[in-house]
Order: sequence, then structure tokens, then C-alpha cells
Amino acid sequence: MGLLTLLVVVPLLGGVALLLMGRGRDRLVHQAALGVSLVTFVLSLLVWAGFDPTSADYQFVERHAWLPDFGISYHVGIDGISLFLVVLTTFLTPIALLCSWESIESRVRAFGFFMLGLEAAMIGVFVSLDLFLFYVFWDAMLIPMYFLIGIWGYDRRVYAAIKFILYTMAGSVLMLLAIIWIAYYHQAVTGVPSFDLADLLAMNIARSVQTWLFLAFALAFAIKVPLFPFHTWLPDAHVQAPTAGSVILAGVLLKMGTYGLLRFAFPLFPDAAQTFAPYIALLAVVGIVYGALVAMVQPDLKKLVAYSSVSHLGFVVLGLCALTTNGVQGAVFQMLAHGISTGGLFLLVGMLSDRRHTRLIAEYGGLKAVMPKLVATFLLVTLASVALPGLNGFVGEFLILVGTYSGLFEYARVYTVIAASGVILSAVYMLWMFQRVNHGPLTNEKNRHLRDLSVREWFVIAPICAMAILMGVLPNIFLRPMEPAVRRTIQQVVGGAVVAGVQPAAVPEPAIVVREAN
Amino acid sequence: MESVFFWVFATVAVAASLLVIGQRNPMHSVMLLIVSFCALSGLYVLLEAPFIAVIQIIIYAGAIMVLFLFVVMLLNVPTEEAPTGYHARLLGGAGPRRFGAVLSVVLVLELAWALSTMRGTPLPGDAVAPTVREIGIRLFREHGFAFEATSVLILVAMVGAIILARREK
Amino acid sequence: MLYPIPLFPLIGFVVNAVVGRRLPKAVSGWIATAAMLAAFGWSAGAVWRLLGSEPVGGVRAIDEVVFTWIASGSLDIPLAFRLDPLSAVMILVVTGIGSLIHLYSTAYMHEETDGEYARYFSYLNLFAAFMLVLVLGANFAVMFIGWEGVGLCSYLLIGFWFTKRAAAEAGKKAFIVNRVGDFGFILGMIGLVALFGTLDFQAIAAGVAGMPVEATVGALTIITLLLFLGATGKSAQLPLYVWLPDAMEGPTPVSALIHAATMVTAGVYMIGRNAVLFSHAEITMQVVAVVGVLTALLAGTIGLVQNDIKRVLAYSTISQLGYMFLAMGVGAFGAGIFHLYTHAFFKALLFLGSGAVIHALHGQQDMRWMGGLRHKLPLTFWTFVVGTVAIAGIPPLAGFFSKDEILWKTFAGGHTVLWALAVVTAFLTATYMFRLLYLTFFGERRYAPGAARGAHGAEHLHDAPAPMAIALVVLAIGSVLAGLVGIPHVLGGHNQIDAFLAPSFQAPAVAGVVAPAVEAADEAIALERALMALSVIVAVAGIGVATLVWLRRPEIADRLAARWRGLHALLVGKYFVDEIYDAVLVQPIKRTSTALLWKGVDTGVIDGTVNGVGLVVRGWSAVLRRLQTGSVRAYAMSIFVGVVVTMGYYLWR
Amino acid sequence: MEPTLNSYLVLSAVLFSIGTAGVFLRRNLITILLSVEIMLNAVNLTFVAADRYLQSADGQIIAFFVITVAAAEAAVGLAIVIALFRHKETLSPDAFTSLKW
Amino acid sequence: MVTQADFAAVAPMLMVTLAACAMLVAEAIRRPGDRMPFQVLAFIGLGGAIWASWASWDLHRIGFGVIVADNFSLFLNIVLCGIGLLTVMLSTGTSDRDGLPSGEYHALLLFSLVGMMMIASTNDLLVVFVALEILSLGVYVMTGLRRTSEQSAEAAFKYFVLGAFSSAFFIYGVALAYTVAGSTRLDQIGLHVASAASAPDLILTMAMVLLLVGFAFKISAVPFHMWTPDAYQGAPTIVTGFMSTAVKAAAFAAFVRVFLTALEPLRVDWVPVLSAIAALTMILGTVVGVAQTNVKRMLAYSSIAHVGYLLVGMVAANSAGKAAILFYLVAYGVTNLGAFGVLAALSSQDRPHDEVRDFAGLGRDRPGLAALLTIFLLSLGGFPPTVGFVAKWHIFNAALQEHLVTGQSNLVWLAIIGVLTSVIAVFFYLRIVVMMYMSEEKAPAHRPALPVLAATGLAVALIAVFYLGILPGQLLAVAADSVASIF
Repeated sequence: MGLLTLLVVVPLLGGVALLLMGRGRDRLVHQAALGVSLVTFVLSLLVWAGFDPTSADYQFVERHAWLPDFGISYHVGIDGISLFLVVLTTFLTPIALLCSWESIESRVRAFGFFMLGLEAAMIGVFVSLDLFLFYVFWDAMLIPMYFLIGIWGYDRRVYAAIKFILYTMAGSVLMLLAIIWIAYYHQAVTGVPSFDLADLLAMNIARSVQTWLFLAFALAFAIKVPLFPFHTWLPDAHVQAPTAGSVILAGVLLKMGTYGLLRFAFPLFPDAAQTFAPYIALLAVVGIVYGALVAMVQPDLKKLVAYSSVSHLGFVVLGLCALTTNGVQGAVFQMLAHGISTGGLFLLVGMLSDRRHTRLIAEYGGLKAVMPKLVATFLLVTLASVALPGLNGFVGEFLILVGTYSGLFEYARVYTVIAASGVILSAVYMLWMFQRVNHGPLTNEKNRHLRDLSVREWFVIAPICAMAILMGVLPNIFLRPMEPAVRRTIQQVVGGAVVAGVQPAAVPEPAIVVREAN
Repeated sequence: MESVFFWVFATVAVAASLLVIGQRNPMHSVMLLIVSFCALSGLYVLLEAPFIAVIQIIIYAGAIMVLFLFVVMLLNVPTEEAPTGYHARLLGGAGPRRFGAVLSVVLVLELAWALSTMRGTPLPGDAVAPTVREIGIRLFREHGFAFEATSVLILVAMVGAIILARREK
Repeated sequence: MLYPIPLFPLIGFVVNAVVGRRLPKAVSGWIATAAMLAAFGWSAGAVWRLLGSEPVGGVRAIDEVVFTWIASGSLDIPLAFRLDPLSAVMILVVTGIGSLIHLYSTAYMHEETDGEYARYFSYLNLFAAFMLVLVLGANFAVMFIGWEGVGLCSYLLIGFWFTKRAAAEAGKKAFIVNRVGDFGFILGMIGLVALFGTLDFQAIAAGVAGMPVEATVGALTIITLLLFLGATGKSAQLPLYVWLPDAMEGPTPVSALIHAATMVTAGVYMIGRNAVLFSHAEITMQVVAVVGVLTALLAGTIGLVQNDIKRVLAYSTISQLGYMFLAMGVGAFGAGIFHLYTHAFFKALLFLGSGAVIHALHGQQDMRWMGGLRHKLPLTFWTFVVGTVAIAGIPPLAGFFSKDEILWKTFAGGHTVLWALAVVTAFLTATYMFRLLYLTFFGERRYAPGAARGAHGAEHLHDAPAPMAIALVVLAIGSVLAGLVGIPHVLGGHNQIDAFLAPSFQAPAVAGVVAPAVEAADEAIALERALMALSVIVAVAGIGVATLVWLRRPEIADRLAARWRGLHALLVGKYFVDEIYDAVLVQPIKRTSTALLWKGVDTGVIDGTVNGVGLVVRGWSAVLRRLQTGSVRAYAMSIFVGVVVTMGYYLWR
Repeated sequence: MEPTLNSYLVLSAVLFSIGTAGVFLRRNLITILLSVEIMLNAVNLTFVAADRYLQSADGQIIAFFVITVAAAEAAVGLAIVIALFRHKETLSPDAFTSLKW
Repeated sequence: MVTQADFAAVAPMLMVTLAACAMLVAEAIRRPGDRMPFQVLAFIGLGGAIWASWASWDLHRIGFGVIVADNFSLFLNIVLCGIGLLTVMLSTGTSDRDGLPSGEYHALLLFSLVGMMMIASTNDLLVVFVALEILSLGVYVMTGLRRTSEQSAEAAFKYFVLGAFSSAFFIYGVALAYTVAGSTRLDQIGLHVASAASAPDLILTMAMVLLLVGFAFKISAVPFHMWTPDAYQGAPTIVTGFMSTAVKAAAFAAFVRVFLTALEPLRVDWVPVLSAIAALTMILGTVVGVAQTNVKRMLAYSSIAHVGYLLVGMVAANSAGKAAILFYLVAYGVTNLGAFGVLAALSSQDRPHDEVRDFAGLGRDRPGLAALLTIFLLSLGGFPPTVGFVAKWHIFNAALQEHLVTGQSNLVWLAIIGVLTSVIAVFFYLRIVVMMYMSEEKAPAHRPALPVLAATGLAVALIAVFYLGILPGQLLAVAADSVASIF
């Protein structure tokens, strides 16, 4: 069993094992869940350590026949893009688990099970190289998240949970059809159906067909991202989800949409991608501004952060649509950065709401006087989120803007300018929020005796802060290994079309080299 | 000659059937249905199928209809009551019923249209009616399995009827 | 090695941030000050080495790449530092004045608790670190780290007394307004990347040098205008100056360091850093000059009527920064930087002096409640006088040389109108500064017991304690002497600073060919001297007016105010720019966001559509389930309809 | 006029339709069952007529099966009617609408 | 001549029939108060039938000229007997609580299974009709078996009346087919259809329509579905589970055999109608399901929707589509039976436990059953990694594959309708989950004991749901293999 398989299996089996633990040992269950997730994290670090950063190929590849008659195999592997998303997942999960030690008191075993199951599914999404396998993980992931929101969420959790699952499903089922379609298109072309990404990339699809398939894929991913105007599930889901759920939702789940665009939608349908990239970019730009403006006036902390995600993810999509090395690199980096900083914000909001059981900004004010440590970390995370250079948010945004400016489509420069206004707006809503929560006189008596960060909470938030700084100061740790993969992907999209104009068959195919994982 | 009989029997069958569904007393309906069955039996004779004609009288008119009569008398509800209640009117009212009748007419027309493709196909004049023996042999050779299956069917019906109709202990 | 320069204060920051709250004040203050002094020492050493180094291609410079920061595609951004004459001046100012202000702060902030004290110094150190990164950065990206970093520290320090709502608001406002500028800055950087593929100052300069000067709106113009937008934010110029007066909510040493001496000059520095780039965009240069002079004039007029001592100084700062931009705009980069350098001294001095006054009056900042302090606070008074005279432009103090250099270069460049406005501003400067001086230190005392907010009453005023005194005195000396490095040739000086800085304003390729100092023609010399005299006269006139109105005949002020009530209200209301911004930008955006976007588009249209789909499904569900009436005959009807319709389809198709 | 195959088939169709109409027209469970019997009989007529046309015995045999099935159906149907009647002393189908929507 | 091979071919049916008869005898000699080993008899009969079917794989026996023991039949035999076994297991406990007379109940169950196996294996429309009646009568009676309940009687009555009505249409269709083809044997009809295909024969078309109606009624396709919710709601819960799975499987088997062998040449004719029916069925089933508050009724609508998906497989009708139908039947069988099994395990004598609000707080009350029900519901909703997902995927696979080969655009539309309605369906499946886990309400606690046998049955269903969801390869291959035997 290869490392990647272990990454999926360990949390899953760990989660099942949690269910088998006895009743009434909540503390132990919490610890066990954390332990499992930490083991997974270590495993992911092993993957990182064994990753060859100079190669654009998929590594740690495992391939086993699954449903050979249908061209479906268990095919996993990672490249520079998915590597870090996997690590992000394994990094955030223990943190999310740890942050729930005190806030989750009921059905602890089930909570651990769903969290770990979610982790397994998310990792599965990022490592799948077979579209069927990908879709299985993609869809399976909805269930644990649904339960996390629905069981441990806040007052309108049921509405939010159902909205989340239906909204996302509505998008993804059409993608399922598109996946099947393309697999059998492969059959029409070559005689055998195939769901394998590499096989499908090697095939040329007629432009008219690409349009529909691309739209089906893009819709699924756009909802997941979420791209304006498909974003309205997000504020509800975020607000109602328990802290751990919000952290994972914002930190990892949303990235699956952008990852999907980059890994599947764009390379599989290069012509359509180039046709539609400007329009998607337009939505992204609208989302940046729109998300920021709406975030600005939210009275609820979690909602504010949720809308800020809409804005930030708009940057990511914009970078992807630019289809330039810088843009895509920036986008991938921004995915990671957003995972860290927004995850951190949700953790902090969660800590506040653990103490005060409210998320309304108006209920707070002047917290800095009572909880200086918490507010200090809050500040750091806020700044990371507003893309202060030296922290993680800046690198991604900057590269995205640079990349978009030289993007291939017509109004790329206009988009850049509008997107850059997000720089102003993010400062407006984040700092305004920060100020209303933490500065000013201590107006609410209930806040007077709030306790500062506990040791456990330090362990929750410190890694986030450390990562925010590390990614801001030494972004190359992340940028270097992803660059080959990013270049390859762009080549698949842009190169394909450029060549296709003259000579349809000459799409350079990425060699999938099976590297010995162990 | 045959045509006269055909028309007579046909008219009786249709008229009796119409009366079966045309009036409210179930007792009368059962009686009229027996009439209709007898007319059909006559038609079977015309069709050189005396075996089935006899069966029709003995089993259908004789046994099954008696069963009906028996139940009608057992339950002793001579006429149907007028519809009551909103939903009953909505569904049992004149409108829906007329619509049902109209649909039936449409069905006749449709079937007649379809069957008209066979218009003018004469029946072979010199047909020899299969003897009961022939029928028996075919029944047990070709349709032996169906025959056995019918036994299961009857068993099921029997068990079912008993269990549903018997009084709760 | 240059990286220790910012590293020292960074270490100071980390130490104070992490353990500061458990340290006694003396220790945390000492750590911070020591970190600054170390940085100063290291800077001095580095500058000494710079001076001793052989010019390469006409430029003395020390370049250092610490590590590669961002590498993506063809873009390669190292964390690189560059020490050349320009940054040398800047680091000396930053670390030097910074050290003094740290020292001053140890006394000034003494009333804070241990934790707050440490927090203050950690911020201050962090600021110094970022400021040093800003000035040492060898490319735009690194500069931008510092640029944003100092903005952050400014935010933190303005809002240091965060429980005061006004302070917190002011901090936020500063950050956000700066962000508006940064929007331009980032776009400018992106344009540069697109144009030159690099963000390195030297490489860009080399690239630009090969291009013709743009007379119309072209790429360079747009890029430089965007960068200038960044500068207007950071350096509080029109239209983004509004944050600086509010920034006075911060502790006074902060105002001195950040909002007078160092950070606010970053915009000027940035233009100086990219002199070659900016000189290739004529329109931008004009814009810079015009914006600079208009800002100077506008701020001067407002300064005339303000009553808060620090706000007057703030407007004065804005005004002086306008001068610097004027200099930049007319191509007098050396003059601009020279003014930056002298201004750092006297403005820091003025702020610290005002701080001493405030400190003595236990927080009173309103000049209407001061007066007559010259005897109570002699040291403060005298050093303050030095600063005031210096800023007013009276020779031979520092301000005179630098300001006059700017005025002359402006005039010499043919910008007569700008020059005239600048002169008016000079007049205003002298006026309001002396107004400040008179209101604070002269006249009868108005800080009657009870009016002063202090705990121990106004009678026990004490002058600045030692650390503050030291800082004041050193800065006062600086304000007197700093100008001496730039004595113009017409006065027999050598304007060393101009010559020293000149290579920094030239493209690397041509840097070797330093134009031989042009011997000015006689008539030019005469003209320059005449103008110099004029400016001195203007300054003196300004002082005279101030003396008349606010010292000799205070009622004139009231009468003027009554006579020109509208104008007065306009000035007191600061031209109502804040209000206009609020009404035109802030409120509409908030309202649009709430009513239109959030409640309208988001909840109404989009979510309405989504929920509408759900409702439609439910609605149909409710309707269709009614078909299931429970009546068996209806069910049979359904079957029958199915049969008839299907048959019909086949018959009629 | 000599009756053709078509005559029988159409007659059968008419009887079948009368049976269907009965299901809708009558408000009595027994009559509804009778209507179904009419339908089955109509079908039988088709079988026998077809048999005559095809000169085969199969149709008659099938008719025989149909009669058997009709008997079985009648038995179960009447049992159900009795069971229903026990619950609610009525034979109106419209009285039994507790299961709906 | 009747030979051994004839009996070998009908062996599975024979075994089950004998077991059922043995039950009747046992019931007859039972003294009041005794318990008879009906389950054991059922296991012997059904197990024997499974074994016999397994042993005849690939032998293609033909019995009495009308029973074709090809792999298709055998596959369905196994499936049906498997469903029967599961039903027997899950009935323990609940059948007593519902007051079902044990002997008759089990006998009827087995008899109707005989009818189902017959209908799936025969190639004679006459036998189809007789078998249809056997299974129908058995199921009608089982529906009305809760004799104290008026609802049960009403359900049986409605089911019966409509069933009789529609089987009259069916036999009329047989009659018309016999008239034109001269035989009721599918191969004869097929020959006639193939030869007459050039000239469209209206009578044949009408026959096709009438046969279609008969099958559509049994599988409850719109608009012939209206009995379904009422019958499902009124029937004893476990009978509903059995009806919804076994009857559907059997009827679909016959439907497939008739329409895809004998009437295959008329495909162009029936595809449009079947497409429309499929679309209507999917849409109506899901849409109306949304508003239901009774779980059994909701699952009835869900089963209607599932029929729609199965019909998409029919419309696709390539080899993948046919195999997909078989796989789907198995998937739906284990899942739905599991769900009804849980429902049945919860019902008590006085409370049917079938309203949505009865499930409030079940996640705490009965965590195990709640979890099982959740898994079955998710499988019905088509979430991976359950079998429900694979089944749906396979159907859409077939549809799109066929579209790519033939260019039939209706298949794409059906697939799109299919996936969208499956999203809507998720909404109502999740309502139950919401009640169980996320509701503040709390239904009164009730914990009827869960007998070992029923628990085992649920466990089997659970394992099947996951095993077939993760490793469906074997079953898919077997399904494809069995389909290959009839086409």
C-alpha cells in the first residue's frame, strides 16, 4: 500500500475505530481523533519529503484495476499542485480537531468519525487521477460535512446543511454526466472507455462538445469555489457550521473547486477553457469586489469571513483564468494561503463564540484589553488575510495580479485593476471588523472577564500563525515544487490550443512516470 | 343465418353489459351480467368453440357469478348511496364520470381504428372445431406448465380469500 | 552586511512582544532603545564603509541579496538590500532620529503599565525594522514589505490607546487610506513587471534610461501615476492626506517618528529612489509638483486656524511634505531629499516639544488652554523656538537651506506659478508656526487649575525629564546644523548633499558620467540670491503677521474670524474633506452594500432564486400530491388516461 | 352481412370499453368488480375469435385460463370487499380515502 | 415428453412451492399457541432455490417449453430468493407486532416469489399472465394482512382493483398479440414482429401499448403509479419492503424480456413513449416525494422515482443498459429492503412509526438503527461509496454510451433529468436524517427488541450496500453475463 493510499485509509479506519470506542470516554475519543490526524499529518510530511520538486510528473503513483470493463482504475498520484493541498488538509484537520475539544461535547465519537472521514475524502479528491475515483471522493465528502453542519452547528444548522448539500450536489451531478460522457467519448474514439485522466487528456474533443462538458465541470467547481453568483450557500454553511467545520470548509473544501478547475476542467477542455476563461474571470472579478462589499456590512463575524472568502477565492479563480505561470502559481499559492488565514480567522471567531456564544460584532468591542494574546494572534491572522507583504496572503495576490495583467484575454488589464481594488476593500472590511471587535472601550460588561488563550488554544492557533509567517517570508518553499506542475498544466491548456490551431493531434502529453513510493 | 345470430347475440351482450354498469342495484347487475355471458356463450358457439361456450356457462355464469350474488346478498347493500362529501363529489360527481365515459368511447374508437386494419378479413368458412380431446391434449402438452401454475394461483387465491374474509378471532 | 540593520529592531520587537509584558519598564525600554542604537551604529558603520568604497560606475553602493523571496516563472524577486547615498541618508535619519525618539519615549510613556509599555516599544521597534526594510530594499517588492509594514505599525501606534474610540478609528482610517494608495502602488508594480519583467530599482532604471521621455500618457506615465497614488497615501498628499491629522491620536513620540520624520516621507523617498523612472514621465512629474504645492497650500491654510497643537503640526507636516513633492515634481530630487532630511530634524523636534508640553499639562493638547508656558518649561520652549525658526525658513537654520533650494529649483525650472504658490505657503508656514509658538508659550496662562486635566494640577508643571531633554537638545542642535551639508553654491557652500545624492538619481549606465557642476551664470546667481532674500522676507513677514495677530493684538484674530465667517468655518472644518468623503464615498458604499448588494442582490435575487427553486419544487409537490386524491376511481382514471393517450399517440402520430 | 373477424374484434373492443366505463361510472365496489369481469370476458371473445381465424385451439385454452384467473381474482376481490365492509359498513369506493396525498 | 431436464429447469420454483406448501401443512396441523419453524422452511426453500439456480448457471435449460432457465432467469431467481430470504429475516419480530398470521404470511410470501420467478423465466405471454396473477394475488393479500387495520384493507382494495384493471389491459394486449402473431410465445411473436416490421401493424402496436400498460402498472411508472403510495403506506411495513423490491424486480425482468427480445424490433416505436414515461416518472416521483410526511409514502414516491431511472436503462437498452437494470434492481433491492427493515424494526403494535416526526431524536434513542437507516437512505440518494451511487452511475453510463453510439438526444435529456431529480430526492431522504440527528424535537422513546435474525438481515443489507458500492465489479460482470444470455 503506497503512501497516498495510506493517507486516505488511515483517517478513514481511524474514524471507524473511534466509533467502536466505548461510550462516555469523550476525552479519550478527542485525543484519539487528534492522534489519528497527527499520524496522517506525519504521513503527508513523508510524502512531501519524498517529493521530487523538479519534476512535473505525477509522483507516488499507484494504479490498480478497479472496474476494468469501464476503464476505471484506482489511480492516485500527486504533483506539485496537489501535494500542498494534501498537506494543507492534513495540517488543518488536527487543528480543527483540537479546537473542538471543549466546544464539542455531544456525540464526540461521531464527530471524530465525520472529521476524519472528511479528511480522507478530501485527500482522496486531491490525489485522484481517475475521474470516477475523483467523483466518488468528491461526492462522498458532502456527507460528513453535511452532518458536521447539521448536528453540531448553530441554530439554523439544518437549513444550512441541506442548502449546502443540495447546492453542491446540483452542480456536481451534471459534472458526473460530463465525466461519463467524456469517458465514453474516449470509447468512441479509441474503442475502450476510460475514466483515466491521462487517457482523456490525450484525446482531442471537438470544440462544440467541449463547450457543454466544460460548462458542466465549471458549474460544479464554480459552486464549490464558490464563484459569484453561486456563492449563497457559503455564508449560511459557514455561519451555521461548528468551528471545526468552518475551518475545514473554508480551509480545504473551497479549494476543491479551484483545484478541480485547474486539474480537470481546464486541461480536459482547453479550447472551451480559453473561450470561457474571460467570462469566468469576469465573475471572479465581480466576486472579489462584491464579496468584499457585502462582507463589509455584515453584522455577524462568521458571515463576514464567509463573504471575505468569496472575495479571496475570486482572486484564485482570476489567477487560474489568466493561464499564465504567475497567475496560476499565485492562485495555487493563494489557495494555501487562504486556507491558513481564513482557517485561522474561523478558529479565532470560534474561540470568541465559545466564550460568549455569539458571533455578532456588536456584542464585542475592546477585547484587546481583556485578551491581549488572543487579539494579538487575531491581528496577525487578520493581516495575513488582508495580504500584508511578509505574510502569506500577499504572495498569492501579487502573483495573481501580475499573472492576470499579462493574461491572454482581452480585458485582462481592466480585470487586474478592478481586482486590485480588492486590496483596499479587504483592508476596509477586515480592519473595520477588527477594530469593532477588539478596539475601543469595553462596552459590553459580559466581555470583562473573558479568559485569554488557554494552552490548548495556543496549540491551535500558533501553527496557523507560524504558517502565515513562514509562507509569507519563504514562499519559495511552496512555489518551487509546484512550478513544474503549473507549467505543465498551462501547457496542456494553452499549448494544446496553440498547436491545435495548426495540427490537431500534437498535444504534448504529460508522461506519467511511476515512481516507487516506498 | 350466422349473421343474424351474431347480431342478436352481440346486441344482447352489449345491451346487457351496458345495463350492468348503467344501474345502481348490484343484484340486477349480476343478473344482467349473467345474461351478457350467456350471449357471449352463444357467440362462442358461432365461432365453432363449443367447449369454451360450455365452460363459459358452467364456470363463469354458474360459479363465479353465483359467488358474486352470494356476496351481494351477504353484504346486503342493494343500491349504491349518493356521493357525500367534497372529495366524493369531486371524484364521483357527474363531471369526472362523464369524462370517464367519454374516455371509454375514445378507447373504442381507437381500438376500432386499429382493428380496422383487419377489416374484411373473412373467417375461414370450412373450419372444423377442435375437439375437446384435441383441446385437452394441447392443454396438457403445450400449456402444461401454465396449467400447473394455475394450480398455484388457485391455491394462493384460496389461502388469500380465507385469510382476508375470515373473522378476526 | 546590511540585514542586521533592520534585524536589530526586529529582534527588539520579538523580545518585547514575547516576554515584554513580564519585564520591568526600564528593561523593555532599554532593550528597544538599545536595539535602535545598535541599528544606528551598524548603519553608521555601513555608511562609513560605503563612503570608503570605490565607486563602481560612478556610484558607491553596497548590494546584498539575503535570499530569494518569490520566484515564479520569469519573475525573480530576491529579498535584496541596497545601500547607496540615498538610502544611506535615510537609514541614518531613521536610526538616528529613531534612537532619539525611543529614548524620549522611555520617559514619555512612563505612565503606562509594564505590559503596555513593552507593547509600545515592540511596535516602535517593529516600525523601525520595517522602515529600514523600506529604505534599504533594492526592489519594489521589498520596499513594499516595508511600505506596508510601516503602515501597519502606524496603524498600531495610532491606535495604541485603543480603548479610546477616536484613536482606534484614526488607526483604521490611516490604514485604509493608505491601502487606497497601495492599490496604486501594487498596480504600478504590476505594470513594471509587465514592462520590464523585474522589480529591481537598478534594472528598471537601466531599462527606462533607454526609453524616450514620455510627453503624453503612456505606459510610464500610468505606472508612475499609480506609484504616485501610493505615495500620496503614505505621504499624506491630496487627496489622501486626511488620515494624518487624525493620526495625532497616537502618542506624541509616534507622531514625531512616524508621522513627521520617517514614514510619511516614504513617498518622497520612493520617488527619489525611482528618479529615473519618474523623470521619464513628464506628465507625472507635473502632477507630482502640482499636487505637492496644492497640498502644501491647503494644509497651510488649515493649519492657520487649528487649535490642537498636534494637529497644527500635522498640517504643517502635510504642507512640508507637499514641498518635498514639489521638489520631486520639478526634478529637484536632491533638494527634495535634502528637505526630507532637515524636516526630519525640526519636525521631530517640534513634535517632541509639543509632546513635552502635553506631557507637562497631562494630556492637554488644545492651545486655547495653554499659553505662557515659556517660563515654566524653558528647555522645551527654547528648543521649540529653534524648531519653529527652522521650519519658518530663517537662515541659517536647517529649514532655510532645504526650502530655499526647492523654491529656487522650482523657479529655475520655469514653474513660476508653482513657485508663487510655494512662496505663499512659506508665508503661511511662518505664520501658523509662530501662532503656535505664541499661543503655547506666550501670553497669559490659560491652563487655570481645573482646566488642566492633570491629577496634580497645573502649578506643578515640570519641564522635560532627562531622556526627553536629551532628545530635544540633540534634535535642536540638529535643526540648527543639519542644513549645513547643503549650503548652496551661491552662498559659498558646496551643497555636498546634492552631489552626494546625485548618483542615486541617475540610471546606472549613465551614473558614471556625472555632469560637471555647472557653473552658474552671474545673472542666475543674482536671481537666486534675490529670490533667497525674498523668501526670507516672506518668512519674516509671516512671523510678523503672527506676532501682530496672536501676540500683540489677539482680538484681530477674532475679528478676522468674524469678518470672514464662512472662510473661517471652512478652514476650521478642514474644507470638510472628511465629511465630503464620508458623504460621497463611505456612506454610499455602505448603503449600497447593505441595501443593494447584501439585502438586494445576495439575499433577494440570488438566494431568492435558489430558495425560489426550492419553493417552486415544494409548490409543485403540494399541487401534484393533490392528484393523489385517495379515490380508487381517480387512480383508475389515471391509468386509463395513460392508455388512451398512449394509444392515441400511436394512432395519430 | 356475414360477420368477419373484425366484427368480433370490434365487438370485443366495445365490451372491453364498457367494462372500463363501468369502473368509473359505478359507486359500488361489487359493480366495479363486475366491470372487470366484463373486460376479461371481452378479452376472451378476442381470443376465441382469433382462434377461429387462426384455426387453432390455443385461444380457447387461453380463454379457459383467463376464466380461471377471473375466478381467482373474484375470490380474492370479494374477500377484500368483505374485509372492507367489516371496517366500514359501506361499499362505496369513495368512502375509502384515508390513504391519500 | 416431460423429462428430467424440464424439472431441473423449474427446480428453483418447485423448491419454493414445496416449501410454501409445507408451510400450509404446518399451519394446518399447528395447534393454537404453537410456533412453527416457518423461517426454517423458508430458508430451506429459498436457499435450495438459490443453490439450484446457481448450479444451473450457463446450462440454459428449458423446462416444459415455456420456462427458460437461462442466466438471466437464474440471476433473477437468485435475486428474488435473496430478497425473499432478507424479507423473512427482517420479518421476525415485526410480523408478530403487526399481527400477521405467520404461516399464511410466509406461505404467501413464498408463493408470490414463485410467481415472480416464473414471470422472470418464462417466454410465454400466457405464463407471464398467470404468473403475474400469482404474484399479484399473493401481494394483494399480504397488503391486506394487517386485518385490524382499516388502512391495510383499503390499501389491499386499491391495489387489487387497480391491479385487476390493469391486468385486464395486459391480457387484452396478449389477446391482440395472439390475434396477429398466432401465438403467445415470445419467440413466435418476435419472428412475426421481425417479419412484419416493414409494414407497421397497428394492432400489434396496440398490443404493445397494452402490454406496456400492464408492466408499467406493476413497476409503478407514471401515470400508472397511483396505487403505489397508498398501497405502500397501508401495507404492513415489511410487506411494503418486499413489494417495492421483489415485485419490481420481477416485473422489470418480464418487461425487459418482452420488450427487449420479442418487441425489440419495435424499439423505434416504444422508445419515445418510454422516454416520456421515464421522464414523468422521475420528475413526479421526486417532486411529490418532497411534500410527504409519512415515511413509507415518501419511500413509495422514492421508489417511483427509482423506476424512472430503471426506465432510462430500458430506453438506453444497450448491453450496458440491460446489465445496469439488473444491477440497479439488486442495489435498490438491498437498500430499500434494508430501509424498510429498519422501519419495520421500529414499528410497535400500537404505533406504525412511519411519520417523519416519529423519527425525532432516533439518533440518540436507537443509534444503531438510525445509523443503518441513514446509510440506506444515503444509498437511495446515490451517494458514494454506497451501492446506490454505482447503480445510478451505471444507468447514466448506459444512457450516455448509447447516446454516443446512436446519437439519441432524448437519452441526454433523460440523464439530465435523472441527475437533477436525484438531487431533489436527496432533500427528502435527508429530511428523515435531519429528524433523527438534528431535531430538537423528541418523539416518545420506544424500543421494540431487535431479534437476532432481523439484526442479521440488516447487517447483510449493510454489508451488501458497502461491498457492492466499493467493489461492484463482480456483480456487474455477472449481470452483464446474465443479460448476454437472452439477447
